[in-house]
Amino acid sequence: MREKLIQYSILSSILFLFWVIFSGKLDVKHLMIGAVTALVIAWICSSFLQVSSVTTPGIPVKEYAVFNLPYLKLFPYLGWLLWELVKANVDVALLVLNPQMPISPQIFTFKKTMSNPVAHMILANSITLTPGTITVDVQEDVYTIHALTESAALSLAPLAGEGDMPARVGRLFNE
Amino acid sequence: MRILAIFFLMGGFFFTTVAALGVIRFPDFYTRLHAAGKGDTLGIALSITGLALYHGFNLVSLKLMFIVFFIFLANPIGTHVLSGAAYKTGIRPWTGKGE
Amino acid sequence: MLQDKFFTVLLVGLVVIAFSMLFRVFKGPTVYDRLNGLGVIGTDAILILILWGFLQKRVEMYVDIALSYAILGFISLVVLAKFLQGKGDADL
Amino acid sequence: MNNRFGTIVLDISFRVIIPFIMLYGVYVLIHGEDSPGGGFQAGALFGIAVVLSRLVHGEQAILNVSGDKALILAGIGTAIYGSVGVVTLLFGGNFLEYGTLPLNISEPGRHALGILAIELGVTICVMSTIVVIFDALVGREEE
Repeated sequence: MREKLIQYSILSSILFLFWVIFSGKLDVKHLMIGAVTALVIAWICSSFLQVSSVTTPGIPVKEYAVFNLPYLKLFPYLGWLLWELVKANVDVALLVLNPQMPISPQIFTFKKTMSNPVAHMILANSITLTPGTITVDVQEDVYTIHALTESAALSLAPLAGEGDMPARVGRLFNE
Repeated sequence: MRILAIFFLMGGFFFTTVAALGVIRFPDFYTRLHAAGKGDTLGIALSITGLALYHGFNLVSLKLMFIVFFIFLANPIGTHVLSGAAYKTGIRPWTGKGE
Repeated sequence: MLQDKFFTVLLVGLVVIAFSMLFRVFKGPTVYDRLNGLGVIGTDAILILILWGFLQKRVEMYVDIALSYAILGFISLVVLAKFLQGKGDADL
Repeated sequence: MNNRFGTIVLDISFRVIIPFIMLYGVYVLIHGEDSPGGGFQAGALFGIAVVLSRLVHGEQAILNVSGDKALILAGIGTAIYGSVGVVTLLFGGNFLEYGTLPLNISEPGRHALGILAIELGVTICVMSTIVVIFDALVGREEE
């Protein structure tokens, strides 16, 4: 119960912050409307903000709150991701501008065991944004990836161990 | 500040052009998706960041940054949904080994 | 004004890019290619709207339009892709 | 909540996005006088939010507008719109002449309130129309 109340207040304060940014009017009337709206929307949405964990055999199902993120650790990760995105774009640009177009597309799968669904969402989006790989499908914790080149595939899922990005997301969520 | 903004805008325009070129040039659906998903995200995000820098710090540039954030969240999801739908429909990827 | 000229050049370039995407939309070959081209046009349109706002000196209005457009375009792309998924006739 | 809509990525990201779409819809509705859009855009955003929350949360969604309820709501929206116009007619103005609204506030206040009521009507109407269209599409799918 206390957990739910914390989640509710986190969500409604984020929503209120966005209201202030968007409205830009700081008089009492608009702030009041914003506060009431944020509280009502947080109440409407609270019913679907709890998600159950990705099932792995042998581990009991847990409930996770969607907005319960490691906010402080997220910023360094986002900075790293931006830099990776720039590198990915330079790679793709070089491939596009190269007349021979040296690509060798392939589809492969790899597995990353994490129980928090939000972590899976962040990992899948990061994969789509970075060098030459897009997430085609995620079933429980098996990722189907389409890679543009051989080296892109190897950097995400090397033959031994695990790639840099899954490891980083895992550390982000302590899993 | 202006110079940085113009640099960002030029970079964004370059990546958007490359994305469009890639969408036209690449041989099959999935590879085109690579160009669209990455080039467009970075191109548009860079351009809007440049415009926000150009505008200076106020509520409008905060809104512009929120649009950038939304694009970063939405574009990969769109790419993922498109590729997943195509994969489940049964479109096989081009592997370059002759057909 | 110099920056107005710069913005105009960018705007024209973006419109040309968006129109070149129509090539992919018309040519296909699969329905997902068409959707992909439409998605790229939608993303470019966000920037076109904001640049137009800068040229008209009414950014605060055009930012709102652009954000609405972004949300609507994204959702319609996702729903269309979901709707078409698994239908056998991919060569529409 | 074990049955997910689509893949896990779609499911979670929709859960994250829906509150913000709703908030943005309210913002567009309230600030209709001095920024663009107003009723129609807000209605489209709300319609999307309702459809998405039904997709990820099924029948238990609190904002579960569907089927006949949506049709009734569309009627209510149009009724709000029309009744504001009729009230202004009854008090001796033209159709939708907000200045004649029988309220004890200043002229611009009456104007703002009248426009807000009209836009609320349009919002409800557009929202429920989108939900009805979605239902029709899904229904055609299931046949």
